[in-house]
Amino acid sequence: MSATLRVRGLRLWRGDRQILAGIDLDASPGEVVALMGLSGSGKTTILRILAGLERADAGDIQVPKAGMVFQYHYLFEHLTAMENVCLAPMYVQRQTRAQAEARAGELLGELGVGHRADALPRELSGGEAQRVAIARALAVDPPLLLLDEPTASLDPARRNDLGDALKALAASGRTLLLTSHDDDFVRDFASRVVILAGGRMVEQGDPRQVLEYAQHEETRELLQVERQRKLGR
Amino acid sequence: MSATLRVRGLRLWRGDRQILAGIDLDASPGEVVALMGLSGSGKTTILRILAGLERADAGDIQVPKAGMVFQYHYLFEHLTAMENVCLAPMYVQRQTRAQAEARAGELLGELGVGHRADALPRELSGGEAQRVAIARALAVDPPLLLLDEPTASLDPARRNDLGDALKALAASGRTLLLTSHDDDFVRDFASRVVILAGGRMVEQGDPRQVLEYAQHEETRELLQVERQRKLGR
Amino acid sequence: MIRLALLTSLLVCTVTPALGQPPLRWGGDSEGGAPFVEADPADPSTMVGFDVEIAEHIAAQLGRPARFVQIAYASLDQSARRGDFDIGLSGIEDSAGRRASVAASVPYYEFREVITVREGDRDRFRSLADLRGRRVATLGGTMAYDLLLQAERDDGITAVSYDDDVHPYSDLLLGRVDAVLLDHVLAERAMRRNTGLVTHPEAVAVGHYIIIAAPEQTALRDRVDDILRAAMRDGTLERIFRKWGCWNEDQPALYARVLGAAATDPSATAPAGVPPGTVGRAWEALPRYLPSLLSAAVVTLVLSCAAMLLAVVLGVLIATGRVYGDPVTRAVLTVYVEVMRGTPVLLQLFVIYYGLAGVVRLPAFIAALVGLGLNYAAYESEIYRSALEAVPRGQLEAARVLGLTPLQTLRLVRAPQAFRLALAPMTNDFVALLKDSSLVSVLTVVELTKQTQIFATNIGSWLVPGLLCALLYLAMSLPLSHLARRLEDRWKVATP
Amino acid sequence: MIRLALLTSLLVCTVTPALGQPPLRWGGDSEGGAPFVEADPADPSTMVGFDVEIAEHIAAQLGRPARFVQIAYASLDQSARRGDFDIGLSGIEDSAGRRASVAASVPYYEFREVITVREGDRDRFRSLADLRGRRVATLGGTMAYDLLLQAERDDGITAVSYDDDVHPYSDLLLGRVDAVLLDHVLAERAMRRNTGLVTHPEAVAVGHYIIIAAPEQTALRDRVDDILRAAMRDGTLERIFRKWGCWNEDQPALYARVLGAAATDPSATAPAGVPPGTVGRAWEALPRYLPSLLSAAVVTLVLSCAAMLLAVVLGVLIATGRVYGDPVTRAVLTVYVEVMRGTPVLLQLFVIYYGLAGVVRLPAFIAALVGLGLNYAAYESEIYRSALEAVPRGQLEAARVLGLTPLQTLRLVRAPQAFRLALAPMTNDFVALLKDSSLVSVLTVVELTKQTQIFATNIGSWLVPGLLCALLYLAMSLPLSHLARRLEDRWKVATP
Ligand SMILES: Nc1ncnc2c1ncn2[C@@H]1O[C@H](COP(=O)(O)OP(=O)(O)OP(=O)(O)O)[C@@H](O)[C@H]1O
Ligand SMILES: Nc1ncnc2c1ncn2[C@@H]1O[C@H](COP(=O)(O)OP(=O)(O)OP(=O)(O)O)[C@@H](O)[C@H]1O
Ligand SMILES: [Mg+2]
Ligand SMILES: [Mg+2]
Repeated sequence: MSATLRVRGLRLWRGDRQILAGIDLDASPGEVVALMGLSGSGKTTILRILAGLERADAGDIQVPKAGMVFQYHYLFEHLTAMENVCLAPMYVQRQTRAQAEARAGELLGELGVGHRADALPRELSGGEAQRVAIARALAVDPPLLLLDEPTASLDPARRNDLGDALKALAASGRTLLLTSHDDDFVRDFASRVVILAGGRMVEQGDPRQVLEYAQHEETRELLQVERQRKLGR
Repeated sequence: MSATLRVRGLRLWRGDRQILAGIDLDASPGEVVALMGLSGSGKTTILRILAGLERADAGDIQVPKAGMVFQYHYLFEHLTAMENVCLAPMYVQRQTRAQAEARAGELLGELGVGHRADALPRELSGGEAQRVAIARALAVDPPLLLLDEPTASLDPARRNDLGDALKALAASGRTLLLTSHDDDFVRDFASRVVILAGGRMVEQGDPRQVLEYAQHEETRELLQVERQRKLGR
Repeated sequence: MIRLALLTSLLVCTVTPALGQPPLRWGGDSEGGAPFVEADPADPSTMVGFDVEIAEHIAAQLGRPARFVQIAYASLDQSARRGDFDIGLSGIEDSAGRRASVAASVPYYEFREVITVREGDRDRFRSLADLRGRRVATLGGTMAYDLLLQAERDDGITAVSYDDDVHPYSDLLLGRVDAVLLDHVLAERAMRRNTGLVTHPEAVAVGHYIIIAAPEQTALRDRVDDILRAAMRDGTLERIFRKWGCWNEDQPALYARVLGAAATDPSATAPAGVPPGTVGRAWEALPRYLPSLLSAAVVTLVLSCAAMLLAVVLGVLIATGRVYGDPVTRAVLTVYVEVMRGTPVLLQLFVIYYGLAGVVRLPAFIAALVGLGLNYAAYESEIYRSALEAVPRGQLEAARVLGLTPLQTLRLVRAPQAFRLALAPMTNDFVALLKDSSLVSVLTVVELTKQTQIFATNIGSWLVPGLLCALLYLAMSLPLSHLARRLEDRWKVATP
Repeated sequence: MIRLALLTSLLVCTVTPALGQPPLRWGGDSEGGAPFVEADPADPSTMVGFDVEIAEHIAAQLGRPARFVQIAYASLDQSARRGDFDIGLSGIEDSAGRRASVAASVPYYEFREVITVREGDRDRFRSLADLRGRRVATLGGTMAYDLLLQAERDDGITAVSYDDDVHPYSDLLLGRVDAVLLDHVLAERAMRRNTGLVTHPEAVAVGHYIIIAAPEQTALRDRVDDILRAAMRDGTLERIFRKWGCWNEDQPALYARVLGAAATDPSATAPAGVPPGTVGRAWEALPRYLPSLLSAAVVTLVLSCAAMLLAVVLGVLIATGRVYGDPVTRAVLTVYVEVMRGTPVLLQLFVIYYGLAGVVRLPAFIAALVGLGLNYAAYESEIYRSALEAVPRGQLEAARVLGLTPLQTLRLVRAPQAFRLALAPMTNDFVALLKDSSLVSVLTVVELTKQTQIFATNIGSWLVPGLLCALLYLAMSLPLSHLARRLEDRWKVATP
């Protein structure tokens, strides 16, 4: 299976609300694609469908094996940070404990939570947990990585570290699809941005282009372009 | 008890890590104070201590009755959004169900989740849950409101709506203390920013002042000032 | 002087048999006692009684030595079928059911089922119909018990079954029952033993004693019939029954009927007073026992529900105390839980019913309810405590910062979420309690298991009563399991 | 002819008493049987036996009419203390314990405890020491049982206690036990009843029958002593015992000792063969019963642990099948759970032990283990299923996107988190199983409860055995509860 993602005509209803009204989406190795859209517009839902956790009502999906970072970290509550990161490498990839721990130590260190390796999830701060969850997903090194709001709990410094790490991953041939509410982050690190509204993709392209000169009413509303103008930013 | 917050010499260890190394903090009615700091710097811990959920090892605290919005929303899992918001007004403030629901409906509407009033927490998107949690805290209208990363899962539009709502609250005599990683939000809506680093307050003042012309090395690192310069923002 | 006659007959049976003839093994229950079969008090290795003399007379006529085999009364039919003995006689009652399962002789004695009451009730209670709403005792597994079960439906009495023929009469004197129905032989024995009782001479029904053999032993049975008929004609039976004080005017009439009837038609000698098949195979007995089993099941259900209610209420209180209480409260409650949970409930029931009798005399049902409730409360409280402690801390913190009191938090947030976790173990306990409630039969409460035992003892087989009992328990637990599963499914939606 | 003598003595006691004298209520157990006390088969309202004649002789000498009161053998002491009768005699054995709790007469009969074995073992088993590793039977609650308990420690035999004196001998013939120790009166009665047995004449120990009265009735006791001594002198006792075939050369020697001893020193007549206090108050009996109670507790513990292990393993499999299985598997497992949980475990034990006997003949212990295990598996599986389903969905989704197989997810993520929720209900069940395991005594497995019953029957009181039994159960369950609570506390840290 190639690492290329291809989605056509994805539709989903919840009760009588149509959440997804026909989504077309492509992503190739080397790309960092950012999904943006109002809260509740279906970003998480798309990622969950791609990860195989939810079924769409209609649509055509071609998706490589995907790893995922959840909006709420979902760390294994009974395991330490280190154990969380090592679990899949040891049991799915059959690495030795030593191998897995070495790599996990590296990842946790890169993301700035190496000093919390022995903490249980409930002993971690919000941002720490988020970063451990990212490390857990990176540890299995999947061809497609789905990240749901990975920057939500990160301070600007951690955000940039993460952005650099993701860019490097893409450069090494992985495909990355993430959601974010942070236009600065998207502008700095995404290779393409996709704007969702009303269950549809309304606009996509180079982040600088799309975010600075939003064409569509929905995009402008999402980004509060008028307000920002007004405030002189 | 006045709505004024006064904290002196707050200290806290966890094991042999000193999380808080002497925090002094004041906030008066009408203020929107934003706490900023690296992930893991102790912001959530301070709010939890002020809310009475955690005990400091040392320090002097004068705190009015406080409401709190958690970094992870902690909505009551067995109740709908509406019931979550109505619970405290009905049982703590002894409002009738009709009264409580009317006010809850207003709040949910203002925050843009009125259409999800009958959903259970697990049926809400991240941003929706966050907003319901904010509505729940606002419904009891406490003199001091603590908000832990209230903007984390919100899109720019919702973020501005929330900012406006908080400003209005402060104007009506409430004290607001929030944490955030979003310098834009802090700049736009906070009346004062407090920068934490190494368990201490390193800087505070008007957000535009502090965030644009950061004096301290830690603040500059937090805000990635050099990098932003380099990128020309 | 009667002993002399007995010795004579003993001599007869040990002297006459031809050498080399196999002994005639005859089965009877020496616990049945006089005047049927009983170990001779002067020489317990030999038996005395009219059935003994009849057996020995038959053996002598067959030219075989007699050898006694002790068989429990309730097992006589099965033992006959297994061939544990050649012929059985021990006051065995004639019935169509018995005739269908073993080879049965002609009747050799006719008895009357008679009602015994306290002297003061002599005029009030003359028939079963007079005893509506009253408790009437008898020996289980007899025709009399079948009659009482019929009377339960027809006359609205309550049948009480005993395992011996002494306690029905002693409990009658004590007022625990209001009448006893038993055959006149046993009734007369009791009248001699007790004063203050009176037996109405009228027969409620009439029955007969017969001799049984394995079903295939029809040839032997026919020889026995011939010998019995000869003994009726030549006065041997009369002599024996006179000796044991059991001769009366009913017997010549019976003998005339037996001698007159065609030897090839045993049904002509079937008992008169009882509808055919009343004592007999389990399935046939079922309709008669079903009402009492069903009402025993109701006792079980009501007792279990009430005890569970008590256990749940107490369990919630204990769990709350252990989660929210101060250290002293917690220690006390922990001790309660460990002691109640760790020691046998049977013992606790005894303490409550008998041990506390000096302080408070609880009725048996209440004692049973309280005992089971207090015991199960310990188990429930552990389930609730654990479930309460499993509710995520964030939920409690959210309640706290909203200003809910601990009690409100418990009621509105913690308990509802904990209940979901507690539901399956609770259902387990309720289902187990249904069965555990059978322990209260030690406090004289008759519930489903006890009633099943009575049924089984009376028909002499466990198969059908056991099956039925299991089905009834199942019928009680299934709706409960179903309800619990539906509740769980509903709540599953709320799992984050 | 003996009956004539009896009638004479009956006449004596009903004719001689002065009018207006209160009757002498004398207590005995007619179930004890001949030659002690037994209902007259010819007239069950009167009692016959040597104890009867002695009682009536005493009544006659006191100038009071005799009235018999039926008292269960095991309750004679308590009834004496309560004053249910004036004097009690029914083959009551002398012991220091008894002397301490009731007023006791001088001994009036000396018996020998003798060993009976199968004829083939006549030379192998001559003493208790020869019976090392063998099972030796006796009647519970007697001096013989105390001797056997001593021999358990001294000679390494196994004591087997029966509730009557018939089955020890029948089981001896069947090979279920290898010897019976009982007094020579009962042994002789048994020898007459059974062939193929042989009794060694040597006395293992010597004991005495006495008459008891309420502790405060010392005046009456002294009168009884005087009457007994006179009856020893004038040959009345000899005549009675000769009539009942119980006279032997031990008695004149006993009488000489009694008549020679100071009337004021009852201890001089204490039994010779038994150390003082061996039969007696419960606390004194405790040290002798403790070893067998402890080993019964070990049976309970081993059985419960093994059955719980089986239940846990099966329960995990069933729960897994119900959570992960296809609809058919789920339906089948649901039926299993509902049926096993919904029907009485007693019935299931019967089916496994007796019902399956045609297919596979399981040893009692294995059948008990399997029966309890299969039953509890149904309960455990419900607990696990519910706990598995309570694990937050996010945890499972995280495992799935990491590529863990369902089985790995179950093993590494779901089960560890579910176990925490299941721990308290599981502990409940284990503690309950400890007690429930007593049901297996129906399969002839002797565990703690059964052994307690034996103890209680033997000493005639439930108080101490019940207390001890409760303590032993508690001692088994407390460490378990403690462990479970510590595990829970450890895991509580991980609650989000
Ligand atoms: N289990 C569910 N049942 C019903 N509605 C649901 C369920 N899960 C999600 N929804 C609804 O579907 C819509 C899309 O949700 P989704 O989580 O994909 O939004 P999102 O774009 O990720 O929003 P956010 O930025 O707030 O995370 C929301 O309105 C949400 O309330
Ligand atoms: N229960 C606990 N046990 C041990 N350490 C803890 C515990 N809770 C928090 N900590 C540690 O205390 C430090 C401060 O945590 P806190 O949650 O206050 O950080 P924060 O500033 O809110 O970070 P973030 O921006 O990531 O939410 C972190 O390093 C965290 O790992
Ligand atoms: Mg989302
Ligand atoms: Mg935080």
